Amino acid sequence: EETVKVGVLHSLSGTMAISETSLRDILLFTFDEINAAGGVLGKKIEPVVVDGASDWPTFAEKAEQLLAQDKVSATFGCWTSVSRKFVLPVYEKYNGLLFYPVQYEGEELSPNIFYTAEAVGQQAIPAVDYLLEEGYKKFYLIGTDYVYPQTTNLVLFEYLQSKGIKVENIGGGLRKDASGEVISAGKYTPFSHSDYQQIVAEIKAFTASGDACVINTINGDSNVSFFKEIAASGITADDCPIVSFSLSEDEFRSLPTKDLVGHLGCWTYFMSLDTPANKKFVKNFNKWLKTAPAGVQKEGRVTCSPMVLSYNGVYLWKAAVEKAGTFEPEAVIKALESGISFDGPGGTVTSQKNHHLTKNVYIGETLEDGQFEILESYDNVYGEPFLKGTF
Amino acid sequence: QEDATRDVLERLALASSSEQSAITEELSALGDPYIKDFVDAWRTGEVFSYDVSESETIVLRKVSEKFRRLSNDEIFEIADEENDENLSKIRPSRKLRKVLKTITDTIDLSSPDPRARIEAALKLGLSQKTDYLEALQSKIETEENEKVRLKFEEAINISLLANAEDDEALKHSIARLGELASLPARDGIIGIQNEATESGDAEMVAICAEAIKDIDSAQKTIERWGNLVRGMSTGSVLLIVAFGLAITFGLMGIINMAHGEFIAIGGYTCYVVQNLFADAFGTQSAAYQWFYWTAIPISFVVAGVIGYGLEKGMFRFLYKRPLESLLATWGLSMIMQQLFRLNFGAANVQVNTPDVLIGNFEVAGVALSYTRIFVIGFAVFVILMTWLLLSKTNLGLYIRSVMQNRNMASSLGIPVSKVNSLTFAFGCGLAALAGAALSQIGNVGPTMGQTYIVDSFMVVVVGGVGNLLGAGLSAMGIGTVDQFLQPYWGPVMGKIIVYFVIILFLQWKPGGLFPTKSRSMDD
Amino acid sequence: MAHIPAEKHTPLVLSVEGVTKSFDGFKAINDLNFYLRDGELRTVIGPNGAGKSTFMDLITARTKPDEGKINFHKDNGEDVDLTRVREHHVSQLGIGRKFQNPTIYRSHTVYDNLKLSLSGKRGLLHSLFYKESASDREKIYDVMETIRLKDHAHDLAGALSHGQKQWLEIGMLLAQDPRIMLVDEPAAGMSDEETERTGELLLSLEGKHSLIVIEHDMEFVRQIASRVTVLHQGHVLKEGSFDFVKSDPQVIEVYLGRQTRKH
Amino acid sequence: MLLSVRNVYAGYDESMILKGVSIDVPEKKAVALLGRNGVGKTTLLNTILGLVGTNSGTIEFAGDSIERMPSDRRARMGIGYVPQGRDIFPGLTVWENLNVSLRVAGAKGAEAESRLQSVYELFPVLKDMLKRKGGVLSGGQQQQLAIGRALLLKPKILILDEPTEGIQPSIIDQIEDAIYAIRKKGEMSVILVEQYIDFARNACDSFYILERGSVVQKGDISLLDDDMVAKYLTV
Amino acid sequence: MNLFDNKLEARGFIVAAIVLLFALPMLNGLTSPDSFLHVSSFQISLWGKYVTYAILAMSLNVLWGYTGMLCLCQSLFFALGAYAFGMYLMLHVGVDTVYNTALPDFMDFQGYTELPWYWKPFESAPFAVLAAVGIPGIVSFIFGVLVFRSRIKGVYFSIITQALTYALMLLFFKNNLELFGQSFILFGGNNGLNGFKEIFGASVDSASTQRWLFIASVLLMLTVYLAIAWVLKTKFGKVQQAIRDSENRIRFSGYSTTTYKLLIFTVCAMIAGAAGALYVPQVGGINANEMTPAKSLDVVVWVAFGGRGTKFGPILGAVVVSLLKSFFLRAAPDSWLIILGAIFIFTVLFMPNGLVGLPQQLKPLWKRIRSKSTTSTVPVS
Ligand SMILES: Nc1ncnc2c1ncn2[C@@H]1O[C@H](COP(=O)(O)OP(=O)(O)OP(=O)(O)O)[C@@H](O)[C@H]1O
Ligand SMILES: Nc1ncnc2c1ncn2[C@@H]1O[C@H](COP(=O)(O)OP(=O)(O)OP(=O)(O)O)[C@@H](O)[C@H]1O
Ligand SMILES: NC(N)=O
Ligand SMILES: [Mg+2]
Ligand SMILES: [Mg+2]
Repeated sequence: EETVKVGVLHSLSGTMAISETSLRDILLFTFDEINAAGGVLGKKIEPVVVDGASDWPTFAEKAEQLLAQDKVSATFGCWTSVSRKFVLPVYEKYNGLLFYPVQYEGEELSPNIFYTAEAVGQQAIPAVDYLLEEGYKKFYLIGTDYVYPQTTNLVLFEYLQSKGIKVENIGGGLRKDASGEVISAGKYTPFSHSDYQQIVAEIKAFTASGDACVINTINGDSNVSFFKEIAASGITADDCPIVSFSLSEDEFRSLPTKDLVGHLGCWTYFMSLDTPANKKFVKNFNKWLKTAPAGVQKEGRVTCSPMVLSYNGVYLWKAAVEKAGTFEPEAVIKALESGISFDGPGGTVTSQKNHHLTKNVYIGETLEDGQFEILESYDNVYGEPFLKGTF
Repeated sequence: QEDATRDVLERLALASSSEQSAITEELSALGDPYIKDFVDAWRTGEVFSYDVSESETIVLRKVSEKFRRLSNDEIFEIADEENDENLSKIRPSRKLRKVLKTITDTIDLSSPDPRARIEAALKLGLSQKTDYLEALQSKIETEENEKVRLKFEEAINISLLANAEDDEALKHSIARLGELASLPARDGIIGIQNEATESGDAEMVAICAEAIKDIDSAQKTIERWGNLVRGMSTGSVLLIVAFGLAITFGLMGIINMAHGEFIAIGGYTCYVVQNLFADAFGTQSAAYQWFYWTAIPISFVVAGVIGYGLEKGMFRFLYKRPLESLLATWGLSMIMQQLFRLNFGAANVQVNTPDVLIGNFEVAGVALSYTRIFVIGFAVFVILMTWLLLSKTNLGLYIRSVMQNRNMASSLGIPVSKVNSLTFAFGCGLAALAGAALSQIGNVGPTMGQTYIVDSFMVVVVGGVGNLLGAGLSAMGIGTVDQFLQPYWGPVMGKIIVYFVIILFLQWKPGGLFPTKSRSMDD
Repeated sequence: MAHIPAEKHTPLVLSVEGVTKSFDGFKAINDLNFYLRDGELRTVIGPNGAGKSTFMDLITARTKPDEGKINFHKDNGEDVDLTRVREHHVSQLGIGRKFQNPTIYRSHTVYDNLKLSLSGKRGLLHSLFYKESASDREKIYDVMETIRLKDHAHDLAGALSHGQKQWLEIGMLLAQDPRIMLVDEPAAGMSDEETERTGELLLSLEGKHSLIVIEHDMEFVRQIASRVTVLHQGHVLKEGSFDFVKSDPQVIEVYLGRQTRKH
Repeated sequence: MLLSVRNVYAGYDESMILKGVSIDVPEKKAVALLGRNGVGKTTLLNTILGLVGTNSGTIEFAGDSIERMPSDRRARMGIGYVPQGRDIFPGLTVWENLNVSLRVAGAKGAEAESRLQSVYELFPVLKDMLKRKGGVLSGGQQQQLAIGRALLLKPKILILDEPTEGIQPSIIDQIEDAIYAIRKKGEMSVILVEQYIDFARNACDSFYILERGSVVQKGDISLLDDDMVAKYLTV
Repeated sequence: MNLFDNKLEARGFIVAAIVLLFALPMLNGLTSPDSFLHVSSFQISLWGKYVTYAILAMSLNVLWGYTGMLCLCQSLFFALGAYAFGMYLMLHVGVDTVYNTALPDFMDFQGYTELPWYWKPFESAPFAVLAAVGIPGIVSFIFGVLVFRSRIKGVYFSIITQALTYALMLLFFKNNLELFGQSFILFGGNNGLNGFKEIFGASVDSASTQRWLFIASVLLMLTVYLAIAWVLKTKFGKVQQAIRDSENRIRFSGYSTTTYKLLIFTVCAMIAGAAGALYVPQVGGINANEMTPAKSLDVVVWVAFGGRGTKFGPILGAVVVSLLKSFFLRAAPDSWLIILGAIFIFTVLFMPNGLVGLPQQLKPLWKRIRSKSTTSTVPVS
């Protein structure tokens, strides 16, 4: 039987395994689903799974191996921006095709990558709009010290000012270059930072006079320490909501959700979306888990935006391949650029010429069971990677 | 009265959002403490609507695993909670919650808990609404607790910042807020100062500046004490992690690269025990609250037994080749990490905080959470336990002799291999205790231990390898320096500076605080 | 008590003046004065814990004194304060030492142990570009002959017996050929006959080198000693000829005891 | 026979040091083990203790065959060892060094006190230094500590590897007296390795001479004459 | 002076040199991709990377294996070299089509329009090459003076070097350094430096560039090997080993161990830096992840696995562990950690001298098998 090889390039070990393993799982599910329905152009998808091991040179090496040795037609992978930056030249060199599913800072456009991910305009901006509407006047910015939070916060810094928020009401600190221009806004901690006592004390002081909220771009396991400290300090969602951009249902599995009740999230998909498409998707995934291969965790699983964007990526690729009539990346990219739609679990997504997707954006409030209650939605938001300097 | 309240609440819970505002008016008139109780339950998902029939829907409240009807507290049997089509969880909308919050805050002004009174007063003051100002002014008359009175006064004055009758009153309020060192008032005063600057009211500007200065200087003091307290808490985390290392590494000379994984064993043990308790007693039961206290000794034993086995099966062969133990433990660490992933999933798992550890303790503006206080106490306990073991028991004496000279110890009749196994097991047990403690302040996952390892190694060397008292002092020192640097340099630069300070410290004391004295040539 | 020796045949090489050293309040060396002449062989005895080894530690800069001066008088008349230099510098000045417990380079061969000890430059470049000369080799073989480890020339020093290690360390001292030799208990672990040979060896070095020898073996001390210093509680208790100190009642009390052992 | 070593072969890694050594130590007797540097005396003692493994041969102690036992069991059966090079525990205080023996021997209360007293009598300096770390003692003090520590065990057999090394003359005399007294009272057997022939002569009942890993002479101590010394113990 | 211990080593060296310097590059450049003899560019750059790892391992081995200093910051020096050269590469990416600026993208993100002064020198290739060796050299020298002068050694040395790595890692993860109220842009933070285009005017990605980089790496490795072999034969090598055995003692023989250690430490750091400089264009990027303490421990593991204190062991260790890891990352993505971990433990327990010790270790076994087979043919008399 004829097959078509696709690559799965995620970290299954190391620090990023916490997040990325779920994406491997959903991809395997998607391939099985497509294969059961007859495959793509009559060929079954044969995934080649490699472990990027949370190590960026390894990502580059494995990407090259997928392209040079396995000759995969497309790759689905990467979580961190740095891993994407490391594999980008490889995809350009071999003229391959990579689907990237995780919210990111933008400011990039490779002809060989499709960003199914949320751009800043599809997450941070709508979330801030919502908070402004709710009447919040003070914004504390905190994040992990790397490019996604830094860039996002810089964009938000400009955006908030354009909305009339005074600089002194943007918390977390500013850094200026020699010419006095702000080059970084917000408070930053390194990856895996675990001691938030000091920062939470600062936030508490910041919120003392009310009407304050926190924009959280902390990534990874630091969130646990952060929210435990927040909860212990007595800051509640009613006093000061925290809106997080890197916490989805999947991360909630390891967080004390009781402490997070009422805090906010913003994504282009929530598991709690009450649509037939989503219901079916969740049901099928759960069914698949029962027969999933060894290594896939079977209990207590949820779905979340990065997973769904991975899922969408595969279906968009399938549609594009079918439209192009070939697996050749170049033709597939052309097809995608022409605008292909897919009715995914989070609503319809449409590929854009600029390699991003138009999709619905939702604001949600955390519930104690680790789900979001949807408070607001914005339909068909255009994916724009270059926002900095536009406000 | 409560019946009336319940009735209103039931209507509110079932009302559509457009009807709700009218009902909340009713509710605020009632002012019954039960409202607060119910609103909390409502917010945290313990309230359900139930369709008794096509036309009749009632509200149920889940109280310790049982459904009770809101209107009359009758127990209502629900056979299959999961799949009952008539049952659905309801929750207040964000908007409604905000409204309810002010209602409950007003109620809280009469709460028996002084802390609740204080918080409510400040909230209401910050809202700067005249209705609440009146409520506050009437309450302050009857308030007996001096501390609470001050807070009420603060709240009133904050409210007056917007509602003062004339400039004189306003100035008075500002000055008073300065005296009270009211941080919540700071933004408001700044606002007034800005306006005054624009309108050229120099006196007002000066009064504001004075008040802000007072507030800031009080805040500085709080910060300094806060740093000290937080430093101790940071230090005790390092210490707990370091103690296991001080045993396996400081005493036994085994560079145990898998120490972090033994910490994770502690974390995962808590997780497993928590789940067992949840299965056996249900998460709402009183017995469930005991899961954590049960898990602590179990984690020690589990890691100890695993450590014992590993020593017997592996490290035993490596004492003559201590450097090789690095490679072996590295391999072990890789294996254990992946086994955690395969067993518990790659994602971190969640260990709950027992109710007694929820919340914080505040003295003079310096707050420390109960979990942190627990960790400090736990660190003291671990030090004591280790110290007692090493200095007061036969085993302790044997451990120290074996670690100094294996051959000689055995020539004197000390059962060396048993002592080795027990020591290693003890070190692993301590690591797991650290993991159990960390589960309360951080995450539990395959790599949870790694975060602390580098810092803990520093604690061990700054203290003097093999010196427990030194480890204690250095942990506190490092923690405190770290917390004092953070406000000025931020968490990252603060940490970097701590490392360089340590390097410089070792310049001065290359063997740590308490170096091992020896005249021997080869150390 | 100590005094500059009356006979002024040779100049001083070492003067230790008013040196005190305490450890955690315990005075191991207490106001010690000590002078050594060029070419002199001085024997130091004293009870266990009298401070003899500590005295050598002070001279070799292994330990810094709390008080006092230790001056090394170079040939050119210059003085070097040994309390202000580092160990390797002391050695380079020409002060060599055999330690009480044999300390050798365990994973080097006997040959290499001696090679590393050979007198000469110690710099980085020197050791990178050092070429073993015939005379160096000859010297090493001579030493090995003397210490009777020729058969073990290419054995690892770590695998020698205790006595052999003692010998090797003496050999290292010989190879280094220093101006002052500090010899801490050379005869320990040696048979009577070997002890005597060691004594002869040391005597043969007298004149060419200045030596300070610590020993507890009275027979050996008698053999080599012209001048004996007795240390007690970090201070010079007696100094003089062997017979003089041997019959001193104080020395007998604190050190020699009943002296029933006949040889 | 309290201890009998039969035809033992032992050594390190590749080199065989002991080549068929047999020695016997009767109850309550002191045996001198003599020989030049490097003939294998220490190796033999280490073999008896189990610190060096045997390749072949048997070692019997108090009727049990012990050559496969771990060292600590041998020690607890009643072998006390004072190794060459004074292996005290440098990081433990003098008191702790001594206490290790008392704990192992299970000596408590008055019994412990009396054992300690006899050690302090022999080595008064130890009593003054109980709080000091073993590692900072002078060489001779360490040696005294090592002997004291072994005596506290009250072993059936005391093995001494050049115990007089580094010790001041007056105390050597006392050690000699002590061994003499032990023998007299029949408290324990002794194996003594010595270079000091006179000391060995005074302290022991019989002797063995080792040469290149084999026993070449043995007998009653009175048979150890100057000829024999000249032949086997000088170079 | 003969640099090699025996004929086998000499022959092995020459064969390795010919294969690595000529045969492999030729099979890559001169055969058609379809030929079964063809060595793909992917393989060349992969092996080029392993060779730089091997050099890194060799430098650690000099410190740990021969001088007894278990240095846990060796990959820091490697990364510093990589960063220094990476900065040069970063400044030669040309004008980006997306941003229309020649500045590195992370500078553009943060609104920089001009290259900061401390980046400027790295536009020059010779300077960058010098810096790749010199910066690790300077850092290690300063750190070494502090550490060795105060006689920090043993585990203290290991841990303090780990702290240095960790501190600099934290620094390099930062995007900006705030000093004196001003912000200085650093080296790309978590994203690090990547997306290179040109090296000395040639395309980084082209097969021929990769080939030349491979050859340069191999040359460096062979040179370092010879240098180590030479030093081991000198008195310097003996002093080095004496420091390992008893540093305190050799001071009394007149050697200034501080100076010796400082030189060794600095030179090893420079070697690591040079390896890092060769690594970065072959991998395509560098970020602070290469400075995590775990990376330095990886190097320790390579050395221990291959055989500490042997000339060939570190090379073998680095290459074999990397190969195994690379293989299992794909073949067993879910369980490679377990497999590799088990291999390490097996090695420790059953191969005390590491991989290089294996033949020696198997010799008696081989002899026994052979003697058994011979005795069985000889009738018992
Ligand atoms: N570092 C130290 N700390 C504490 N006490 C010390 C230290 N070094 C030496 N001492 C003490 O100083 C005294 C002198 O020791 P030293 O080794 O100099 O004696 P010694 O004369 O050489 O004795 P021996 O004849 O036994 O070798 C001893 O009591 C010893 O315990
Ligand atoms: N650890 C070791 N490894 C290899 N060989 C050793 C080792 N220890 C001792 N030897 C060798 O074994 C032989 C006997 O050594 P041993 O220590 O038993 O001698 P000894 O009779 O006690 O000598 P001494 O009187 O000098 O103490 C010596 O030749 C020595 O080189
Ligand atoms: N793109 C991110 N979240 O790194
Ligand atoms: Mg001494
Ligand atoms: Mg011996």
